[in-house]
Amino acid sequence: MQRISIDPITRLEGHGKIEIFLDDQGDVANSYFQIPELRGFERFCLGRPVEEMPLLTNRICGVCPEAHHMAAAKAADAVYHIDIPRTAKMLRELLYMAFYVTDHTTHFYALGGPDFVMGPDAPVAERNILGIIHKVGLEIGGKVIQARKFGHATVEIIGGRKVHPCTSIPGGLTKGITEEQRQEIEKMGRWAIEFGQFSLGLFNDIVLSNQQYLDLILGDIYAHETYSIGLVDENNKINFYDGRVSVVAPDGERIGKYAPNEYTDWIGERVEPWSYLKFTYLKKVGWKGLVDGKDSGVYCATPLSRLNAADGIATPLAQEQYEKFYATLGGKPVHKRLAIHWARLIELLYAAERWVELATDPEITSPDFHKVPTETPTEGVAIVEAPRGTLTHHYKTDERGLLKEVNLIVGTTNNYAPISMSIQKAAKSLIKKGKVNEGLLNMVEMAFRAYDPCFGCATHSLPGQMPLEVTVRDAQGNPIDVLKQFC
Amino acid sequence: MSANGKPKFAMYWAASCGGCEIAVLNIHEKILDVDANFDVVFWPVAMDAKYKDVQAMPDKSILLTLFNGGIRNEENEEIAHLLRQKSQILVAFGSCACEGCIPGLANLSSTKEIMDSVYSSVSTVNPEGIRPQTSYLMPEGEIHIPKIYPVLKTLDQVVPVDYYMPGCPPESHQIGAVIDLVVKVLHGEASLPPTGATIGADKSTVCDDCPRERNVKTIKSFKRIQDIEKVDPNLCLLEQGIPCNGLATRQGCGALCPRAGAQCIGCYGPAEGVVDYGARLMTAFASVIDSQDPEEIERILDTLPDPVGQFYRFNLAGSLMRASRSAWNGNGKT
Amino acid sequence: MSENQPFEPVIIGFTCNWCSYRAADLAGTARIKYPPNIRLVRLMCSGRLDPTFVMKALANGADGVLITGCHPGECHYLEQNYKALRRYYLLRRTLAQMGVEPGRIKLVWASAAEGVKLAEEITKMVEEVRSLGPLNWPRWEGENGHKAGMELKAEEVAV
Amino acid sequence: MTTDQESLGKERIGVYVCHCGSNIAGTVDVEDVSRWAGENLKNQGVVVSRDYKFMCSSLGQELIQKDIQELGLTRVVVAACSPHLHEQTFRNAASQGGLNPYLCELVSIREQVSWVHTDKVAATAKSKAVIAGGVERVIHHEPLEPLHVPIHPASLVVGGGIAGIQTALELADAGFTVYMVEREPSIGGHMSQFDKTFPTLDCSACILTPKMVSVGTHKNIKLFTWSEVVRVDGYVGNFTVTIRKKARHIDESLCTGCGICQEKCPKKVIDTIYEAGLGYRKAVYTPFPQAVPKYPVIDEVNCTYFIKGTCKACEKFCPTNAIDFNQQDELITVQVGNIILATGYDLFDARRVSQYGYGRLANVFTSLEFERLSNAAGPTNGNIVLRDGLTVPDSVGIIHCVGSRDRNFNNYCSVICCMQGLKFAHLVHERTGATVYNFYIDMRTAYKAYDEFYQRVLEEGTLFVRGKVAEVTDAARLPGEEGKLIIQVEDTLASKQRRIPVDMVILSSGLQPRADAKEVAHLFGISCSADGWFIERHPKLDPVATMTEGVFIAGCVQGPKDIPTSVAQGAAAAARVLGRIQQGEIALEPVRATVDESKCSGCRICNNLCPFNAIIFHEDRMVTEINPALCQGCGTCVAACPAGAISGTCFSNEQILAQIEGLLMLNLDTAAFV
Repeated sequence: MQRISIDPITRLEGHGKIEIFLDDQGDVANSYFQIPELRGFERFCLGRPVEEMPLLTNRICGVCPEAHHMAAAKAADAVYHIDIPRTAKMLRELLYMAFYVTDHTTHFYALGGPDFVMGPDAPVAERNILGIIHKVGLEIGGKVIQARKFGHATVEIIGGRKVHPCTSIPGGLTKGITEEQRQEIEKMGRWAIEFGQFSLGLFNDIVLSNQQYLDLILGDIYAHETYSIGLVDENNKINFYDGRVSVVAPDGERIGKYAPNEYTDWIGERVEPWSYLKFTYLKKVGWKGLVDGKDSGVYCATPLSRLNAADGIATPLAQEQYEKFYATLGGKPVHKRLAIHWARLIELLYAAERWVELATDPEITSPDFHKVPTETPTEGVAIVEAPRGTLTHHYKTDERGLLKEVNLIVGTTNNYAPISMSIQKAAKSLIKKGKVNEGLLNMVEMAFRAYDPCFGCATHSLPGQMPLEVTVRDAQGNPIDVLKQFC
Repeated sequence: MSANGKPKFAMYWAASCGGCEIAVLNIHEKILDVDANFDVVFWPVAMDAKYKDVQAMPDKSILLTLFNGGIRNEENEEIAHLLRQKSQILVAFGSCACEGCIPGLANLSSTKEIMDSVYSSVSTVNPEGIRPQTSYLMPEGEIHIPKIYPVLKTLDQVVPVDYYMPGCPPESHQIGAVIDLVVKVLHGEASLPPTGATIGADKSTVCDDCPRERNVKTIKSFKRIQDIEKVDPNLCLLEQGIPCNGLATRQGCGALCPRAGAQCIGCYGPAEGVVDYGARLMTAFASVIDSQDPEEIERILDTLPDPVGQFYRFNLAGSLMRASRSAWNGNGKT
Repeated sequence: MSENQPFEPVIIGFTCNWCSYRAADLAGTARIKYPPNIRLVRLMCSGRLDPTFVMKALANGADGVLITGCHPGECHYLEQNYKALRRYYLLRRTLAQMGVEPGRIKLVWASAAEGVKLAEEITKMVEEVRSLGPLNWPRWEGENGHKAGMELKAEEVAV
Repeated sequence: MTTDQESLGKERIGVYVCHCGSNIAGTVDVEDVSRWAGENLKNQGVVVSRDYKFMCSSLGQELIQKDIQELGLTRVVVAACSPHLHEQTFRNAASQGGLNPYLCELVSIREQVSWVHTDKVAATAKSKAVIAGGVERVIHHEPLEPLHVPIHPASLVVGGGIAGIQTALELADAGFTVYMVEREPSIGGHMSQFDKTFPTLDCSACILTPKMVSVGTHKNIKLFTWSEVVRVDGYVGNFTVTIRKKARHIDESLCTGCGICQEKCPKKVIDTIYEAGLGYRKAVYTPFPQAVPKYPVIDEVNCTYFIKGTCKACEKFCPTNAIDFNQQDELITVQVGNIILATGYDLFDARRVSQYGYGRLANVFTSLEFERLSNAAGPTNGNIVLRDGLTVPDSVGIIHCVGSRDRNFNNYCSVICCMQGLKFAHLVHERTGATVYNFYIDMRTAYKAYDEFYQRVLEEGTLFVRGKVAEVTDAARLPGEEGKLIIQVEDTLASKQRRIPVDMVILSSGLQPRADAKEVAHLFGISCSADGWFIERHPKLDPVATMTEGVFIAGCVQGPKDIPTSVAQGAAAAARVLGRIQQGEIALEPVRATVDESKCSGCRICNNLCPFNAIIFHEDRMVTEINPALCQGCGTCVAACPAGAISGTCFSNEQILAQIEGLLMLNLDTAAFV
């Protein structure tokens, strides 16, 4: 039997590994996407005081520490059964919106975007942020850097630090913001809205107006009929910081919404002996393996699935885009994976709008940013939407607030199954009779990157990039063909 | 020196969160200085290069390598040895490489305990108690995942390190400063610090940069930050009972957390010349306890519920003890 | 250590120059016997005791550490032994979390006149640690260590 | 720590293992140890390792000096006896050889190995470990110079009893200024209350008063009575002492000591101090006629004016208008180079031994009461009578060891009680002819002419009963006991219980530390033993010095003793101080802590750690500094500094960590195979 192994160049950190097995006809028999690393936060956080979780879990991922900071802080609030002051909620969400803009910017322009902006056929070496700058002009590079700067600046003002914020504690925050800071934040937010619109414009001009790309998006290779989940507010509008998780079937029917503390009724995790990462699935539907359809518990938690799972967006500009999105892609739900890039930009715009909403709320500068917990700490669950998927933190503590049990389901874990499926699908469609199509890597990688998989979160290695190398080996395992591709 | 005559630069991450890489990106325009002065030969996160290419390089052909992330498995260690061999200057970049950082807390538990927590969690459906295997035979053939070390190691525990750059992550302005220095050195305008030195940080501790007013310290109990009605924004946090690690933590961040009303958690590691970070904090905290009565002292210490977590949050892997007994017991020396 | 040998614990003792070290001298001049398993380090005062020393001892292969000082109220430096006391309590808690039994870290007050008491306490502790068994903390230096060479030497004399 | 690596192997170290005759060699295979060090410590820089019969002998020392010169040794490790015995010896040897003395380390394989262990193999292995520790440590030693501190020629004497008086006079006669501080209105102490002194029976006043007078009139002595030391700053050679001069309400510049005020004062007060409660004084008083200084004191607690606001009789009659009711306490600071504490003792309170009935049974007297009774200048003009002031006793019982040698009270022997008891027996016999019984546990009459006195009292016919008195009671059981005090005792010589009726019982009470001894010790930065006597630097070899440089002790403050010994100690202390003053400066061990200001963050953790106030915080620069002269070198701040900014000479982290490393080079069991 012939074996193809697609190893990231980063194999040596063991950040991700793909094994493809061919049958005797040389067609794909099976493929395995392995995550070979584990850190064990769930274990070594035990015994720590719960108020440290927002600081400890930051270090799960340096790309989205804000997501863990928020989830941990909210879970700690829940552990103390405390409803934090409105100002505190708003400050946290404001920080989170600024982070969203930064993170989606980074992904679209540095990671995912280049595929489109530069075109799938562009030389690999150019398919990066510098490539974009060269193509679209330095002005855009400046904008991207500016967006990240503004995002980080806002995160630092509220969170105390650019990376790994430190101000969220049980009951609220350690500090508020002054009027001067508020004005600065508002200014940056308004700029972010323009930037969001600009980015969507760019996507429109370069991608949507290009039939080749459109076909790529609408093509079948990247289609998966899975469930979609995402956090929504009481009006079923998208929300990143708070709310209930809406679960929508492949046919678009909402089969339910669950509150954070109900997550174990809905979500199950499956252990495979060949990977350190667990596969999540919808318990109510059940695990049927890596397959599509209404009967398979496989679900997605991505910008796309968040749009699918919601009834709309609460901010006007983003809502416009939301409608255009479904109009263009033929109604809800959308299952074309590459549409995630577009959805991401719509989320970016929403985050920017929400940023300004919060920054202009009269109560945002109130000194009422913390409330002392009075109840005995016990157990708490919190959910936020990390850019890469629904993030759940679940803590149990003793009466002193020391952790007895910690369970984390991080964004990318939700998508482990669909990513594996996308990879397998791409492989199957491109490997026939032992002949490996040149486009394989490109396709696999694009499928892969659409999810913006953050194995920093999932396995705690560096997220985003997945430079790939395929080695095609004969039965003896000797390489007969080497294809490589890097982002 | 490479074809374009520029010295070679490499940046690499082992078991890390990626924050260090983000911190480097956050130097914004300065990244262009790197591009202008160096030939970046290996930086997986940013560009195309292969392990094979590095292997092919002559020894010591890379001038500067920034290595972030701890040593969690044999693959991390293998790369560390390779880059040591190929680099003239190897920098332990960031808390993970310097002292193990938060993931180093895993050294309080055995691999089995970690597996049990992860693969039997409340949301895991795993009646057969399946655990990942380093090699597993599928119908189609055998597939492998790397073995995890029972104890996470710092970079200098596997290879000699020339410089240490602490921080979780190192602050961007410090990274900028170091790049400026290296560029100066390249142009012969400055000379390198002595081997083994800590760079991108200062000699003293966070208190040196902390604007909070401080007095002779005596406290009757430690306080959890969330339990304080109104934290005095201008007074030393420790004097308010909040276990702030700033006293013992190397100066370099500019006291970001204390300025933001949060206690320093120690990500910059020990001050210059300190052998064991936790020991320094231990004696400092013990020194402010205002009692000579054994019972009362014990009562006061009860208000500090997690000493190891408090004192070794970032430093356990780099400390004298390195790991708890349960971590190495059984599997013994790593 | 070899299988057929009984376990002989090694204990590092920290003594105060003014009381316990003199007590040790007194035990000597009075020819009071105690087990050879203890090796003493002289400090000027128990207040000089840095937890680093204790952890260094354990990490370098000691099975236990005995900290000694003047009786409360009798400190040559007035009250520094109370400072040692506080550190000791905190250190013991920290080490316990790392899996080091409290019985391996003892604090004993012994005045310059208490040679007998010191000898008794040492004997007691040696037996206590013996019953706890070897600590065998891994000799980490071996890996990165500039002390590797020295460790080798130790092995050489061992055979 | 790269510095370690640099120094490693760079030093040239000599190791010298001493046999100490058979003291060490008897239990430790010295040759093997020396050979081992030479072969196995090469990495550490050992270039020569020798053993020798007696390293401390001049030949042994020359051996070391020769190697230093010929082999160019840069470090020396001697394995012999305790540093407390010979550290100085070998440091001198090293410097004779041209090496800085502090580059020599003495490790103890005698007191800590050969003398306390029996298993030769284990002892040999341990010696190797101890030497390895010393070698690792000495690598990190640095050349040091002792600290030189100038000595201020003036001295402070606290306590005006006979010991203090002796010290003050010795110093003053030598031509140096002395400040004497006495708490009571007059100097003289307990001795001034006695009638006769044993064994010579010369009159206490006759020998004491002249000394008191010369103290009062000496040009070099500044006397502060009715005063107390309230604060001591500084350090050896340069103390700043603050004295509170309590208001006397007498203007000393005007008072002639005529005594009219005392006559006219309407307020009689029971004199519990000088007269031991047997007599009266006035509210304005001098404790006794020969008081020095002669000025009286108005006792605010009892003075009618201070109570009622009227009277002022004394003021009306004072011929020199010396009375000053508005006089306030004064704070005076003086500079001194040395301090001598001679604050004496308190008499054991006989009430605590309730079975002896003192305070309950009228005719039970304490020794001090008897001293006053028998004193010609006392309340009864020297007539020995019962409480009624008339009746002369026919029989008197004297009980020894009251409150001493008794686990219920004080375990120690008060030294003076036996002789005191004998003196009382003699006086009673001489003055009343009464039958005298002495009840003793052991008769302790050491020292010159003491036992002769015992013989004399025996010959006088005093009856001695060996046994501890069980109780003194007035409950008569047998005929002839009515109206008497019955002493119940087991006569251990006749081994039978006896009941002895007497008219008067004298309790020869023991001595105990001053009630405020601990506070005083703290004030002067010295330490008390568990029972409260001040601790001398060495019980045999240095009885008048303390662990604190520049502070000396003399007399009973150091432990119970009689007058001759107190006087001897007073003189001895003076001699020690004079030596210092003559040298003009003192060399101190350079065991000190220093702050690296570039590392100090000004966190102030160390600021409350130094009992000697050596740690100063500079608000302006936000850094801490240590005054090397105040620093006593305990190292507490070194261990406490979270930034590792404080380092301590002679006991640096590097030195101690290296020593631990060396000590653990060998495991006991592995070493056993050597």
